[in-house]
Amino acid sequence: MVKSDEKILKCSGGARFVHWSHTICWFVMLFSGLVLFSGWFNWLAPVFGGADGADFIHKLFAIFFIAIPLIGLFVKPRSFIEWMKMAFRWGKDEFVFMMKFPFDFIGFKVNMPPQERINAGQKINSILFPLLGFFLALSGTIMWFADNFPVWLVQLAYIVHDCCWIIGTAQVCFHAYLGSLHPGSGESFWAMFGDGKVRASWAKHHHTKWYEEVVGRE
Amino acid sequence: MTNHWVDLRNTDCALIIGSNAAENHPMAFKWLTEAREKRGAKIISVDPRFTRTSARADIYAPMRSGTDVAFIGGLINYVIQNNLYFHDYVVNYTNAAYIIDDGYEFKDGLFSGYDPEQRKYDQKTWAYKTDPADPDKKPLKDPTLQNPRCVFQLLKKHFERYDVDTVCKITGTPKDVYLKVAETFAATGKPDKSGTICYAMGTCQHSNASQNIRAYSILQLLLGNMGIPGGGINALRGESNVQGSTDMGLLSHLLTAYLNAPTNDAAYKDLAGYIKKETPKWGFKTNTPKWIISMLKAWYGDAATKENDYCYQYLPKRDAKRNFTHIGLFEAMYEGKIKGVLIFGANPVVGGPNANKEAKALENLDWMVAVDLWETETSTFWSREAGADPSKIKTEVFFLPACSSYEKQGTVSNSGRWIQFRWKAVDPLGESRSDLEILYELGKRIKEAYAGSTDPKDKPLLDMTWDYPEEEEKLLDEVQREINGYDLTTKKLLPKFADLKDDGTTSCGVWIYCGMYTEEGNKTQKRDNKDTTGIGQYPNWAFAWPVNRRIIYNRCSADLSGNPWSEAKKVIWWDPTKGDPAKGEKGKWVGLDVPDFIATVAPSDPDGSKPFIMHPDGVGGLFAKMADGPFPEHYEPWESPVQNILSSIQFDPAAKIWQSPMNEQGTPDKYPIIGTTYRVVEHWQAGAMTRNLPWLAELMPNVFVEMSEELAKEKGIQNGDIVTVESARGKVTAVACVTKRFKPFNINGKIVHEIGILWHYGYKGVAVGDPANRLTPHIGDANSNTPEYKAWLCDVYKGVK
Amino acid sequence: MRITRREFLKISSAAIATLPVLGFDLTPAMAQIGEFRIKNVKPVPTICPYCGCGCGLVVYAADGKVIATEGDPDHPINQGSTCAKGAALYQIYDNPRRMRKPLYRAPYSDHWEEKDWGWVLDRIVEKIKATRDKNFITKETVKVKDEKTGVESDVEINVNRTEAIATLGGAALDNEECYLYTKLARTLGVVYVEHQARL
Amino acid sequence: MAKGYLVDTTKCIGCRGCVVACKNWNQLPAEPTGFKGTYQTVADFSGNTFTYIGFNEYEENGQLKWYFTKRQCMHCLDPACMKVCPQKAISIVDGAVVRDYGKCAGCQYCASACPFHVPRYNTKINKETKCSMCAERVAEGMLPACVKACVTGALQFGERDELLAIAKERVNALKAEYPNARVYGENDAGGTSVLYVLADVPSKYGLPENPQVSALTTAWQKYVKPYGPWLIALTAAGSILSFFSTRLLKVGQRAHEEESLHG
Repeated sequence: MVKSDEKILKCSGGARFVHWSHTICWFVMLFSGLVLFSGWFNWLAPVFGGADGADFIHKLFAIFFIAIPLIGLFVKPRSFIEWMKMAFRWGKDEFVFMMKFPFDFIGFKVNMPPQERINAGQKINSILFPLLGFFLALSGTIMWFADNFPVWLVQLAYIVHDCCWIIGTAQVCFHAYLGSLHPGSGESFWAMFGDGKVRASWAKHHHTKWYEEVVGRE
Repeated sequence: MTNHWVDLRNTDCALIIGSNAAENHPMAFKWLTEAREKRGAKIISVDPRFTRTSARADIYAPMRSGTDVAFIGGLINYVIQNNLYFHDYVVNYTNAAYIIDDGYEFKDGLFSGYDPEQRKYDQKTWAYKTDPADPDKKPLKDPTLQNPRCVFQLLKKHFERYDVDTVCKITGTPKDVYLKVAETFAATGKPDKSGTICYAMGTCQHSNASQNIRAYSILQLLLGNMGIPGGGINALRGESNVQGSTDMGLLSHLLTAYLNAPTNDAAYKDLAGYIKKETPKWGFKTNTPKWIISMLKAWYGDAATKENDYCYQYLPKRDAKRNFTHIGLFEAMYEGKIKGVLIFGANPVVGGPNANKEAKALENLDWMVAVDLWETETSTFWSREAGADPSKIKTEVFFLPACSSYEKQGTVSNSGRWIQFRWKAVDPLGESRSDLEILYELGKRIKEAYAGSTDPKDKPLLDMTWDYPEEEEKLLDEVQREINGYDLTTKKLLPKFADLKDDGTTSCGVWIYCGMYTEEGNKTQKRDNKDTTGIGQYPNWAFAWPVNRRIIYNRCSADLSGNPWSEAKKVIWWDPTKGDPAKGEKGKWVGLDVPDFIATVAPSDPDGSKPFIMHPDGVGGLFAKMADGPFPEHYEPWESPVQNILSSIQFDPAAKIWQSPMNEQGTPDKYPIIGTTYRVVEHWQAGAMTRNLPWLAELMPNVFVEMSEELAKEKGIQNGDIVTVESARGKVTAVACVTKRFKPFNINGKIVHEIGILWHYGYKGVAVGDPANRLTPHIGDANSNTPEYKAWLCDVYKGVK
Repeated sequence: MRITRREFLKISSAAIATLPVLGFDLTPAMAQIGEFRIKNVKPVPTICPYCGCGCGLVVYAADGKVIATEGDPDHPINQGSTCAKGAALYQIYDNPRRMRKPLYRAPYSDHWEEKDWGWVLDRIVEKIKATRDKNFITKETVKVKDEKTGVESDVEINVNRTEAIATLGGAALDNEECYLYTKLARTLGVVYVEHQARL
Repeated sequence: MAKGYLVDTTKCIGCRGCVVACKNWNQLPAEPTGFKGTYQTVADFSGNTFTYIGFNEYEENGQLKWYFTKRQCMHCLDPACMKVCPQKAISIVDGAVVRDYGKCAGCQYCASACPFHVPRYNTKINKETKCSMCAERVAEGMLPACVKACVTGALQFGERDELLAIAKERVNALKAEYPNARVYGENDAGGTSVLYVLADVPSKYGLPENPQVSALTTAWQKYVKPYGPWLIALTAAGSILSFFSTRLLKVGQRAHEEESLHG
């Protein structure tokens, strides 16, 4: 029996490392990328040592961006597979959660169906980010080594790259907000930020299925 | 070149044969393009394959390698049969009217006087007929050209056999194309039209090369194209100073300025004998004594006196019976007779014929000195990289780093005989030195080594003038002055070669260069680029030998009365108002060039209409003594896949055949394909000067062999495949360039394939590849011994075997 | 954005001058914008070392280094133009493959040794002298046939030659160099004097 | 009035003097190549190759044709590269489309936008590179390096209008012999400062018949770039809205009270 203020592990050290290092990559690349994206953001350029520097930093972090998940995948392939399995495991609870979510989003009290270790919204996030990351990396590589690819592919890569980062960044807005400032998310945020653990009582409320799995039915 | 580069813009038709001018002499195309733009000139490209020149030509005529005499012979016949020749010019300015000795005849490919054992002609019967009663032995002439024994009729008869059908059967040229060429070029026989023949190594590198050029001259004389703007026969020369180096006499049979080198023939026993043998009775060459004595005075200074024949005996006399030319040299080296060699910027392991043999010959040397900017295949012939075993090669090799053309100063003579000064821009790289300094140092040290010797054989070295100033700039200046020559009584520089004397009071290293550096200054440095003539002569740019004349034989541009044949093609003319009556002059030759004539000899004077003053007859030789006949005759190359259909004589009867090891003759059953070699614009000669430059290596990185799609299909070769070309003498691996631009030839009903391979490559440099000359034979032209690089037999197959 | 060339040059150099915050060096970019590096450099005229056209080229050199080469616009033959070879003149000088020191390969050795000029020249002269002295023909007797009588007789003539030494090359040398070369070779008694004009 | 080049392919002898002169002036290193069965050993532009000669051979009615095409930046009158460049590093200077290397970030957008696919990436300096019509030479009164090098006058430099007139005259003269002769670049790709005199259709010279900015690039430039980022703004706004509505407007505050206390 777990006490309500006892803590249980939600995010492993590896996951936390990948999450935060990727977060850093994302923002560095977002801002350096903005310099490359449009002259509107030229005021950002001096931060990186000019547009050139922005290009350099962007490519440098792109290497980390690609390497970090690959290393994670290499070191702990099973946890990745489990994560993915979970993300793609959708049942009635998940759909109901998503349907009720907009009300929750603007602050109505709604009774959410029980969720797994990650809720349906987080599942979407878990699917979307690896997918976008993959396409960003792929299109980025094509753009980086453009001379080695057919022109149409490079042209397509630009569209893909831009769509991906735009969608991704939009999603980041939600994710960041929901994961930190949105009521009830603080626990998870601090877990991700700190030792990865959440209070059992919080878990029971927010991720009932997972809680039950870990702690057992009461 | 009888004319010069810029003069090409004055032409109405350019026949480019044996040359790929667009690649190897792009400036020819600069001016031909202008001629086409401005005057509607036609450009004809005759070549075994469609080249970059052909791409810009109005007519492209394919021609099998080694059939130039047939091709031009057919044009000569066309011009005569259709009365397209320039009648007045031919009658008066050539030996067409001269009557030939009764003993002369031509039968089945052989001229009279042939000795099959010696493979030599006795040329006695190739002479003008004279009236026995005439004490001057003046040749008999028939200005009507009707006498069947006159040169014109003999010429006509000789070339009658070269009818269009026969010619096309030999050359493989489609008949309609051939006729178009004939019609277009023959149109220049009009007085107001000029046609030029541009040729290069495609003409010269054959066993009957000299006769190829003879054929060009005959055609040009018939059309009246010699000595006029936009005319002439123009050898497009391949090296920046091959003209100058030849002027300086770097050939076994020459001294400076085309004075023949003496041999051990008894006629050359002493100076008097030399002068007697070398001085004709008429013409400008009657000045030969002045030239040779002035040269000896330049070389041996005060030691050269009238009493000692001006040191004439110091000159080496080669064995008249042996061959000292390039092939002969390497044959002797192969036999171990040559112990040491000094090589100045040459690379025979890539550029020499039968390169395998020439590389092998180098192993027999005791020592070699190589002076170059780069390591070459020749200077490293002993290395493992070359495929040799260094531990078995005794040769001591010295490599002296030479500096490049803009790290020193000096002059070079271009193909149009312009002697141009090159200024120094930077100091020599590293420890490299100019060849001038190296030669000076060598000479100085040799003289020191022999100092005090009393052996008569060393006397020439002790007497040789070599007291030049050591400082680079002064050394060059002094050598230039010596080349130009001095009046030794006043110590003043001579203004022109007409001032040379045969009494030892003048010195002149190279008589044709006299006038390049006078008391007025160094004329090779002149840079006034205003064209005061309107025909692009640029008389105040640099100095052209002889006497700054830009168009040789320009007396031909005026008629018998001294007026230009046409306003459009005028160069010089007789002006009766310009003479100085005080000196008894009736007038003067004036015009757009320095007259190639005695300026004050009036057209009405005796010999006033003999325009070829360098020739003993004063007229152009349609009939002329050559080793292999007075008229050009077609013979097949040494290696040919077909029989000669014009006569039973297959091969040039006077060409020297070397019966020696490593020089097998290939037969058509084993080697059915004609092979030829050539160059590309991106590389130069044996390649050291370009294969070492990354920008040029990038453009032409590998050796390739061009072949027709038909041959490639037959041999299962795809474009870009690695293939092997094999001849009786060696093998070469190259990349296949399968192209529409090469087509099989239909030779008298038989399909004959030809391939072409670049010869620039070797294993040293950025761009590397096999030297194509491993395939070529040691066989030379009957007159000049220039190797037959351009037509030999081979086979080609896919892959490396 | 349409500006004049001169303005453009100013603007771009100003753009380059902005200080990089993170200290990335932008100088390679400057080289690419093509500052007019031959400004105030006097061109030295020369003649192309390749084919026989005799085109004029100019060399821009400063501080003992070649900085550019191109065609000589004043030259009547090429009027500033160059083919691929003439255009590559620059790399004859700026080239690590150029030989900078005299080298010597001893008999049976498989490598070069660097030597100084004095040593190689003396050694070459030694070789020339030894070979010449050992293989010199001073006189020869040849047969002469009297044209009138047909009688053959012997005549002794001075031939002063050595057939053991040969010289090759020279078409890439200057006239003055060729002149000293021919004078020295003939006076040594060398008859195997050949060069590219034969080929 | 602006400057331009005229490339008269009927005068070009394919000597590649222009190619080396370009490398010489721009101090561009050689790149490793190999002979693959065509004289066009330098097959395409690269970060170190601003110009090259295309070699194309044809046989028609027994007549051989060997076309040489000097390729370089076309210097469009309305350059796509200039439009897509986020750094505004590309500008038109007296007809020449010139890149300011101080601004170029090496993002390579221009390369894919170019209807002739001319700009290429130079890894060493991390910039897109291409022909600048030798802006710095022209500013000093010299000819562009390639034009100066041209042996036969196939390359001419001058005012575009005048060159266009010359080109048209030349094409008229060629028409009799070459019915397909035409001027290329007058209106192609919206007009280019580099004009060609062609004796045959452009494709035979390796030139695009109908050079256009690709639809992908247009879509990207016209829609994705200007409108896409609004999505971010939208989500950010949504999040802010949620923040306010959940916290400040206190809608359903009680529901989360419990957790908030813990949070």
